[in-house]
Amino acid sequence: MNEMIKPASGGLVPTAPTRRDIGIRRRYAAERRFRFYGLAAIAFGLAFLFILLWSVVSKGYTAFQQTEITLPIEFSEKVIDPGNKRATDPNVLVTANYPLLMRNALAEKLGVSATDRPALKQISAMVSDSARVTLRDMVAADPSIIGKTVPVTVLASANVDSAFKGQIDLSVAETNRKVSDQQIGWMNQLAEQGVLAKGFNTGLFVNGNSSRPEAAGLGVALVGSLYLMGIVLVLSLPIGVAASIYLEEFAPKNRLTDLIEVNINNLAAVPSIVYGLLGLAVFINFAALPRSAPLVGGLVLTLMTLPTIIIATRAALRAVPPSIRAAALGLGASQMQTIFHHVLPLAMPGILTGTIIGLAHALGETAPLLLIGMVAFVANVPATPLEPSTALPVQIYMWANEAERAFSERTSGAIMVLLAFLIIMNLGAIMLRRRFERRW
Amino acid sequence: RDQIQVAGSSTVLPYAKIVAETFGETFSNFKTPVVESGGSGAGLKEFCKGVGEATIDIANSSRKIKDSELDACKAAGVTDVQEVKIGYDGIVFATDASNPDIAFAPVDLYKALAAEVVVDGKLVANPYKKWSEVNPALPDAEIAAYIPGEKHGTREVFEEKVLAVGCKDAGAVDVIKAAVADEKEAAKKCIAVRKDGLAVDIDGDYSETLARIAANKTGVGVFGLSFYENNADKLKVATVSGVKPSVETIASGEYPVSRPLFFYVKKAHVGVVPGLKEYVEFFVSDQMIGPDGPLAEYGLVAAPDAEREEIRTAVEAGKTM
Amino acid sequence: MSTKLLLAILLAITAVAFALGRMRALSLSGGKLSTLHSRPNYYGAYVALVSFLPPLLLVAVWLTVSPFNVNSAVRDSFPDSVKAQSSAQQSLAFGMVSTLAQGLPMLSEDELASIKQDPARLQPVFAGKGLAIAAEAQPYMLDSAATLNAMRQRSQLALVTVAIALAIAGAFVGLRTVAPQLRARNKVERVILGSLVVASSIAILTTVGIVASMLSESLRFFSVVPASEFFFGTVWDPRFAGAGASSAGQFGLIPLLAGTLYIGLVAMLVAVPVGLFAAIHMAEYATPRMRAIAKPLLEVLAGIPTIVYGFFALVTVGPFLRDISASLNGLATGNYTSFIQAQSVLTAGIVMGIMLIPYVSSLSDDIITAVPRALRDGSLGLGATRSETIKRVILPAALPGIVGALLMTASRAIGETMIVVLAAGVAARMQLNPFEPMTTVTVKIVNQLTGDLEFTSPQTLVAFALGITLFCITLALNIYALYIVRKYREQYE
Amino acid sequence: MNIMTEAAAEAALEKKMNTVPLKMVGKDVSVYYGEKRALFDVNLDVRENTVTALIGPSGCGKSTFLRTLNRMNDTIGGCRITGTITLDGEDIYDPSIDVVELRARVGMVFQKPNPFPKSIYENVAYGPRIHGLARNKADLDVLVEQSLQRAGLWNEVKDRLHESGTGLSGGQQQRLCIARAVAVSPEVILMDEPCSALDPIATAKVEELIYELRSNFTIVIVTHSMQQAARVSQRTAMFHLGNLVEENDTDKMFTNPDDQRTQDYIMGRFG
Amino acid sequence: MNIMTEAAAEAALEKKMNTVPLKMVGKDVSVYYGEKRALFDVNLDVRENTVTALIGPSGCGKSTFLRTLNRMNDTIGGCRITGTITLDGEDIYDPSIDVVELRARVGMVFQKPNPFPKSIYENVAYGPRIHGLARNKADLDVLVEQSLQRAGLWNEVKDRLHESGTGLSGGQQQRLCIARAVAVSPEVILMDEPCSALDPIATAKVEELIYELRSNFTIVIVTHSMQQAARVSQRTAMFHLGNLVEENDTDKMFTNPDDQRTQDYIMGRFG
Ligand SMILES: Nc1ncnc2c1ncn2[C@@H]1O[C@H](COP(=O)(O)OP(=O)(O)OP(=O)(O)O)[C@@H](O)[C@H]1O
Ligand SMILES: Nc1ncnc2c1ncn2[C@@H]1O[C@H](COP(=O)(O)OP(=O)(O)OP(=O)(O)O)[C@@H](O)[C@H]1O
Ligand SMILES: [Mg+2]
Ligand SMILES: [Mg+2]
Ligand SMILES: O=P([O-])([O-])[O-]
Repeated sequence: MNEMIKPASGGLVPTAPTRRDIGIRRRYAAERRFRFYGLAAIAFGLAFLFILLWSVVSKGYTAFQQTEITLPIEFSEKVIDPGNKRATDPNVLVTANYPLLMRNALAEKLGVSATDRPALKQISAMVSDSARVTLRDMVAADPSIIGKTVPVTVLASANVDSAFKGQIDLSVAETNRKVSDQQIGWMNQLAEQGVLAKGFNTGLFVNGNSSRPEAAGLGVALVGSLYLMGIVLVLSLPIGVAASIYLEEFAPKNRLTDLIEVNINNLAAVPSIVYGLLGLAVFINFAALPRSAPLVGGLVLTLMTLPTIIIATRAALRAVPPSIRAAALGLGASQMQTIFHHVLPLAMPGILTGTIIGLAHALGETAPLLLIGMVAFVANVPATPLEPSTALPVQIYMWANEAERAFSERTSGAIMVLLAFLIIMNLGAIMLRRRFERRW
Repeated sequence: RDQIQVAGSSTVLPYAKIVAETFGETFSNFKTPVVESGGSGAGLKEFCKGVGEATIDIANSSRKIKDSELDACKAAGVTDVQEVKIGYDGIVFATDASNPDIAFAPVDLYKALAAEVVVDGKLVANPYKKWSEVNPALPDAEIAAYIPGEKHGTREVFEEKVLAVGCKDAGAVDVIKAAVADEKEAAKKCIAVRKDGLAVDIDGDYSETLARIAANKTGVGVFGLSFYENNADKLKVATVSGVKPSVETIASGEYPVSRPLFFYVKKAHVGVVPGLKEYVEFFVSDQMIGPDGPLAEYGLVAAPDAEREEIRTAVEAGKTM
Repeated sequence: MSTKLLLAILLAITAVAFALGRMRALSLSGGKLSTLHSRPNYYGAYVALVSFLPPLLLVAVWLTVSPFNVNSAVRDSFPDSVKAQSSAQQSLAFGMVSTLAQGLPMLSEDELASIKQDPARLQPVFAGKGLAIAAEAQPYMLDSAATLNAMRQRSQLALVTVAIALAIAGAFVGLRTVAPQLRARNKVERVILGSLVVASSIAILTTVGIVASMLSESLRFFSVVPASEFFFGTVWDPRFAGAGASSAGQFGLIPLLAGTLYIGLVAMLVAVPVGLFAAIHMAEYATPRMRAIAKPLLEVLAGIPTIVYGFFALVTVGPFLRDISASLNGLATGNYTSFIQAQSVLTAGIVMGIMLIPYVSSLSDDIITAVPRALRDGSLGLGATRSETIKRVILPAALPGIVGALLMTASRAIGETMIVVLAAGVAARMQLNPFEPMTTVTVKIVNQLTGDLEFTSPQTLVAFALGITLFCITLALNIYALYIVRKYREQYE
Repeated sequence: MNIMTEAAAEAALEKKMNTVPLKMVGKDVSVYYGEKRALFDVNLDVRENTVTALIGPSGCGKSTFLRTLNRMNDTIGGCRITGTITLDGEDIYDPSIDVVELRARVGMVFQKPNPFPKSIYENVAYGPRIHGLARNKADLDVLVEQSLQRAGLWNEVKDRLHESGTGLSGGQQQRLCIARAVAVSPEVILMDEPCSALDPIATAKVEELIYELRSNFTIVIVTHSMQQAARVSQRTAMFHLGNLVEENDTDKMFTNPDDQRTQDYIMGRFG
Repeated sequence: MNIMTEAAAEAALEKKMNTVPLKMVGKDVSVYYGEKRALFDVNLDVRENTVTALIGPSGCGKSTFLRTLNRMNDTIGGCRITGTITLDGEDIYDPSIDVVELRARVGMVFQKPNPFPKSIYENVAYGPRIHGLARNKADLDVLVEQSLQRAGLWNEVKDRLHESGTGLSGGQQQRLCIARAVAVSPEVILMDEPCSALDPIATAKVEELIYELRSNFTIVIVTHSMQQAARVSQRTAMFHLGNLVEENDTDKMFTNPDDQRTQDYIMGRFG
C-alpha cells in the first residue's frame, strides 16, 4: 500500500521511461468517492423532494373529492313564497328560506318528524350553507320550478365531508367534535341509500374563496395566478433579456456599469416584502392603480423577478464563445445582428433556466402581495387583471391559517395544484431547453 | 370602484369573511366585498392613507384605534371615522387533548411565564422549569407555552388580563414597586415575559400554535375561542380561575380573558362607495352578530342585547369619533 | 373610438408603411440589392418606426395629460357648495360622476328625464342596468357626468385625428427619406439600442424606488430612536421602547443580524456542497437519461413555495430533529432529553438549504457545461481522472460563474422569510448554539409591518430602517463579491 | 515538393508591384492591449488586387495588424489603436465610418476555425442573407454551392448540407469558414493563417483559390509558412517584435531581402 | 528553405526500421461516430522510440486514429471502436485496463491549443502534480523549467510564469501545451498537428525537440505537412477516406511509395 501512495522518484529527465507508479489506486478511490458524493447529493435532494411531496399528497389528495347529497327536492311554494308576492317584489325569491327545502327533504328521507326541533337542527347542519345559493340559482334561472319536485345535488357540510372521509376521530368525546353520533348514523344511512356519495370536487377549481370549507375553491386564485404569471412573463422576459443584452454587449465597461451590475445582484437579494412596499408606494399610491389587482401584483413580481432573469441571462450571454461573435462580426454582421442571430439563440438554455427559476419564485411568492392587498378574501372571479383577486400561494397561506379542520386538506390540495403548475412550467421549459442544449 | 374594500385584523378576518360572503349572496346587485388580512395596525395604516377611490373603506381591528393613529388619520383627511364594535373574542389556554384537565389561575401563569418572579421576597430571574414547581396541582411537565407574539393584539390582552392580574395576586407588585421607582416601569416589569425559550412567541396564526402543540404535546398554547371550538377534538381547554371558557361564560363576564373586536368605517365613503352603507348595516344586524348568527356559531362572543342595540343606533346615526 | 381601436389602426398604418418602405427600397435598388446600404426589411422597419413612434408617444402623453385637463374642467363645473368641500371630498364626488358617466350612455331618453325629475330614482335605475351607484348621488352630478362624457369624447376624437395624421405623415416622411444611401439599418438599430437602454434603466429605477420608499420612513424612525441604539443595540425588544424614554437599546439590530447570518450560513453549508456535487455529477457523470430526469426534479425544489417549506419544517423536520437528538442523547448519556429544539437555527438552515439546492445546482450545472471541451480533453489527455479534471481544471475555469451563482443563492438565503418564521421562530436572541431558535431581519420586517402594532409608532417604522440596513449590507456584500469575481475571472477559449 | 517549387517559380515571374494602386494604407499604426504595446508605428500599404503576405515569428503582431484592417480589434476590450488606416482613401477609423459596412467590404477568415453551430448551409448562407446578396432561395443555393466549391469543400459536404458545421473535422471547418467569407464577396479578404489546419491538398486548393481570387479581390494573408507566402503572394511584409521590418515584392523578399533580419529569419537564424 | 532540405536529407539517412520492436499495435481498428464509420479496419504498428507520422487529406481519419491510441475517443458520446490496440502487448481496450494510467503513459498534444485558464506555471505543473511526479516545490520548478525549455518557450515566458496561459499568442499557447504533455514524461506522445499554429522557427524547435525525444519516447504525429513528416519521422502512414493506404519507412515513402495513391497524394494529384 505504501508504495502506492508514495510517488515514485525519477522520471524527471528523459532517461528511459520506467513504468511509474502514479498512485493509481488511491486516485481511483478518490474518483469513486467523488462520484459517490455527486450521487449522494442528488439522492439527498430527491429524497427530500419525495418526502415533501409525500407529506403534501398524503394529506391533500382527499381534497379532490367532495361529499355530495343528491335528493329529490320539492320546491314548495309555501316555503319559498308564502305570501305569493314574487311578481311584485323580486327580492322574495332572493331571500327565501331555501335551506328549509333541503332540510325538509332530508328529514323526510331519514324519517325524522317535523316537530323534533333538535334533530332538525342537526339535519340542517349536515348540509352546506351553499345549498341556499344552489337552490336560489335554480329558482332564479327558472321560476316555474316552484311547486315541482326535482332531484338536486348539493354539498354536504364540511363536517360531514370530513367524517365521511374518515378524518374525524370518533373516539373523541362527542361534545368535543363537530359531528354528533346521530349525524354519523344518518350519514351512513344516507350513504347506504346512495343519497350521500363522494364525487370529483370541481368546485375546488371553479369556486371563489368562501368561508365555508366545502364551498371554497381556487377559482379566483387560479385566475389571479394566471394573470400574474402572464404579466410577469410578458414583461420580465423581454425586459430582462433586453437589459442583459445592453449591459453585457453594449454598455461601456466602467464604474457606472459596475455599479449597475452590483446593484442588480443586490436587487436579487432584497427581501421580497420590500418589493411590496415599493409596489404600494409606486403603483397604488402614485399611479393610482386599484388595490388587490393582479396588474399591480404582476408589476411588483416583475420587478422582483427581473434581477434573477438579468443575472442568469448575462451569465448565459457571457458563456457564448467569443469566436462566434468574431465570426459573425468578421462577415460584416452588425453587433445587433450578431447578438440576435447567433449569441442570443446560443444563450437561450441559460436564459430559460433563469426565467423558470424567476417565474417559479414569483409564482410561489406571498409576502409582497400582502402589502398591495392581494392577500384577501375574494369571492368573485376577476374578469380583468384590474379587478381584485388573489393568487395560489396566497390562498394556501390563508387556508393554512383557517381554524376549520376541513381547510387543512384543501390547503394541501391547493399546494398540489400549485406544484402541478410548477411541474408543467418546468416540463415546458425543459422541452424548449433540450432543443438547444449543447456543449462546445 | 364597485366593490367594498376591507383590510385589517386577522382576528376579525373570519367574521368579516362570513359577513362579506353572506352580504354578496343576499344583495345580489353588489359584489362581494374584498377583505384583506394583514393585521390591525397595517389595516388602520391603509385606512388612514386618505379619502378617495384608491383607499380602503373599512379597517378591521382587534383593538381600539390609538389616539396617535386617529390623529394621523385626521391629518390625512380622514376626519370622520365611525367605530363599530362587533362583539368579543375570548382567549383560552389549551393543551393537547391527551393531557389531563388543567386549571390555571392567573398567578400560576404569571409565575410560570414572567421574566422575573418574587422568591423569598426578592425579585429574581424566573427559576421555574416545570409547571409543578409553580403549583403542585399542575402537571409535572416542563413549562412550554406558546403565547401570541408582540405583533398580536391578543398579546396585550394576555398581559393585561393574565400577567398583570397574576402579578398582583402573587403579591409581586409591591416588591417590584419597591425595586423600581417609576410607576410605568414597574407595570412593565409585571408583564415582562421570560425570554429563556420556555415561553415561545408565535407571530403566525393560531394554526401555527396548533402545529406546535401537536409537535410538543405538553405545551400550552393561547388560542382564540373560535379557533379552539373548531379544533376541540384535538385540544383540551384549561379553566382560568375555575371558569371554563365558553360563549356564555365570556358573554356574562365570568371568564376573565376577553377583548372587544371592532371595525372602523370611513364616513366619507358611506353613500359613495356602492354597498358600503348596506354592508355596515348588514354587519351589525342581529342576523349576523346576534347570539344565533353565523358569527357566534363560528366563535364570536356576541355582545349583550342592549349593547348590540346601542351599536345599531350609533351606526344608524352615523356617529363618528 | 377606443384607444385599443386607435392602436390597432396605428399598427395597420405601420404595417402598410413597412411594406411600402420595403417596396420603395427594392424599386430604388433596381433589382441590385447590393446598391442598398441595408436590407430592404430595414428600410421597411425604418419607415414603420418613423410612422409609429411619434403617434405612440403622442398617445402616451395625451392619455396621461388629458384626464387631468378633463377632470379639472369637470370639477370646475361642480356647484360652489361642492367646491367648498375638501379636495378629498371633491375627488370622491368626481369618482361618482365618472361612474355615472359610464352609465349615462346606457340610459334611454325617458329614463334620463325621469331621473332628472326624481334624483331618488337614480340608484334603482342604474342598478337595473347592472351598475352599482352609491346612495348619495346628487342631481348636479348628472350634468357633470354629461360634461365629462362630452369632453372625453372630444379629447378622444382630437387624439385620434392627430395620431392618425401623425402616423401617415410619418410614413410619408419616412418613405421620402428612403434612399439607397440611407443608413436604415443603423437607424433601426439605434432605436433597438434605445429600447435596450430603457430596459436596463428599469433596474436602476427600481433601486431608486426602493430606497425612496423606505428612506423617509426610516428617517422618521431615526428621529425617534437614535441610530447608534439601533445599529449597536444588542437587545431586540421593540415592544417597550416606544413608551419609555430611558429604555435604551431595545431596538438593537445585532441579534437579528446575527440570526440572519447564522441561519444563512447553515443553509449555505447544506446547499453549496449538495448543490455543487449534484451539478457536477449531472454535468460530468450522469447519463443523459438520468440528467434529463434528475435535473428537472431538482428544479421543482426551487419552485415549491416557501410557505410549504415552512410547514414542512414545522411539522416534519423540526420534530424529527428534536426526537432524534433525544434518542442520541439517550444513547450517549442515558438521559432522553432532546438537545435540539424543534424550532432552531439548524431546522431553518437545513430546510432553507434544501430549498436552495436547485439554485446552486442549476446555475452551476449550466456554467460547468459551458466550459469548452478542449479544456476537458487537455486534462484527460494528460492522464487526469475525471474528478481531477473537474477539481483542477473545470471548477477553476467555471469559478467566477459559480461564485456568482452562490452569491445569488446567498442573497436568497438572506432574503428568505417564511421558512425562518416557521422553522426558527421569532425570538430575537443572541447566542451561538445552532440547536436553539434565533430570528432574522426579514422576519422582523414582515412582523413589524403586518402586526397589530400602532402604525405611527417606532415599532412599525423600524421595519423600514431594517429594510434599508439589509439593503446596504447586501449591497456591500455584492460589491465585495464583484471585486472577487473580477480578480479571478478568466476568459477561456 | 513539386507544388512548392512550381509555385515559387510562378511567383518569381510576377512583375514589380510598385505601380499598382493602393487599396489600403496603414500609417504609423500602433496598437496597445491595455498597457502592452503590440505594434510600433507600422506603415504598410496593401495594393489592389494583390496578395500581401504577413510573415514573422510567433507573437510578432501579424494577427494584430491584420485585425486593425477591418477593425476587429474594436471588439477587444482595452485594445487601443493610434495612426490611420485608409481604405480607398477613406480613413476607416473615422467616426463617420460604419464598421459593419467596412467589414462587409473587408472580410475575414480566422486562425482557429469558428463555424457557427448551425448547419453547413446556414453557415455559408448567413453572410449573403444579412447583406441581401441573393434575391431568392435559388440564388442563395447557387451562391452557397459556388462558395463551397471555391473552398474545395463542396464534394465532401454536398450530401449533408443541413448537418451541423461543428461536426466537421478541423480542416473541413476551416474551409467552411473560408467559404463563408467568400460568399459575401468582399473587396478585401483578410486571412489569418487560413491553412494552418489544412492538409497540403486542401492547402493547394485554397492557394489556388487565392490565386484565382486576386484578380478581383485584394487579399492580405498571415502565414507561418514562408513557402506559402512565396507561392501565393506578390507582396510580403515581415514583422518582428511588433515592428514592420521590411515590406517588399515577394520575389525580391525571398531572394534578396533589404533587411538583415528578414534574411536571418528566412534562413532560420533567429526566432 | 534550407532547414527543410537539410532535415529531409537527415531523414533520408535513417536506417530501415523493420527490426525495431513494436510499442503499439492496432489490429483491424474501425471507428464509428454514431452511424458514421470513420475508420475501416486499420492495421498499424507503432515502433518503439520511433517517430511515426500520420498523413493524409483532411477528414481522412488521422486524428480519429490517433485518439484511439490513448482512448480519448472514449470521451466522445456515440463513438464506438472495434478491433484491438495493444500497448506493450496489453490490449488497451481490455476492461481491466485503466484509462488514466494509459493516458499517463500515452500523452497527447491537440490540434487546437488548449491551455488551461491558469498560469503558465500551473499549466505545466498540472500533470506532474496529479501524477505525483515531483516530491517538492523545487523538483516541480525544475521540471516546469525543463519542460518549457524543451518546448522552446522558456525564454519567452520565464518572466511571466505566473501570468495566464491563455494570454499567450496562438503559437506560444501550442508550445505551452507541448511543454505540458512532456512534463509528464509519458512513454508515447501523440501529437495532432502540433505545429499547425507555429511559425517556422518555433516549428523547427519543436521538430528538434521531437528529434531529441525519440531516443526515449515513442512519438506518433499527425501532420498536414509532408515536409514535416519527411523531416521528423522514421515511419509514415498514409490515410485516405478512413483507410490506411500505406505504412512504410519514411524515406521509402517519400521516394518510392508502394501505393499509387500515396504517390499521387505526395505529388499533389488528388485530395
Ligand atoms: N487580446 C490580447 N490581450 C493582450 N495581449 C494580446 C492579445 N492578443 C494578442 N496579444 C499579444 O500581442 C502580441 C502580438 O500577438 P499576435 O496575436 O498579433 O501575434 P501573431 O503574430 O499573430 O502570432 P501567432 O503567429 O502566434 O498567431 C503577442 O505578444 C500577444 O501576447
Ligand atoms: N465527433 C465527431 N462526430 C462525428 N463525426 C466526426 C467527429 N469527429 C470527426 N468526425 C468525422 O470523422 C471523419 C474523420 O475525422 P478526423 O478528425 O479524424 O479527420 P482528420 O484526418 O484529422 O482531418 P483534419 O486534417 O482536417 O484534422 C471526418 O469525416 C469527420 O467529419
Ligand atoms: Mg496570430
Ligand atoms: Mg485532425
Ligand atoms: O391580526 P390581529 O391584528 O388581529 O392580530
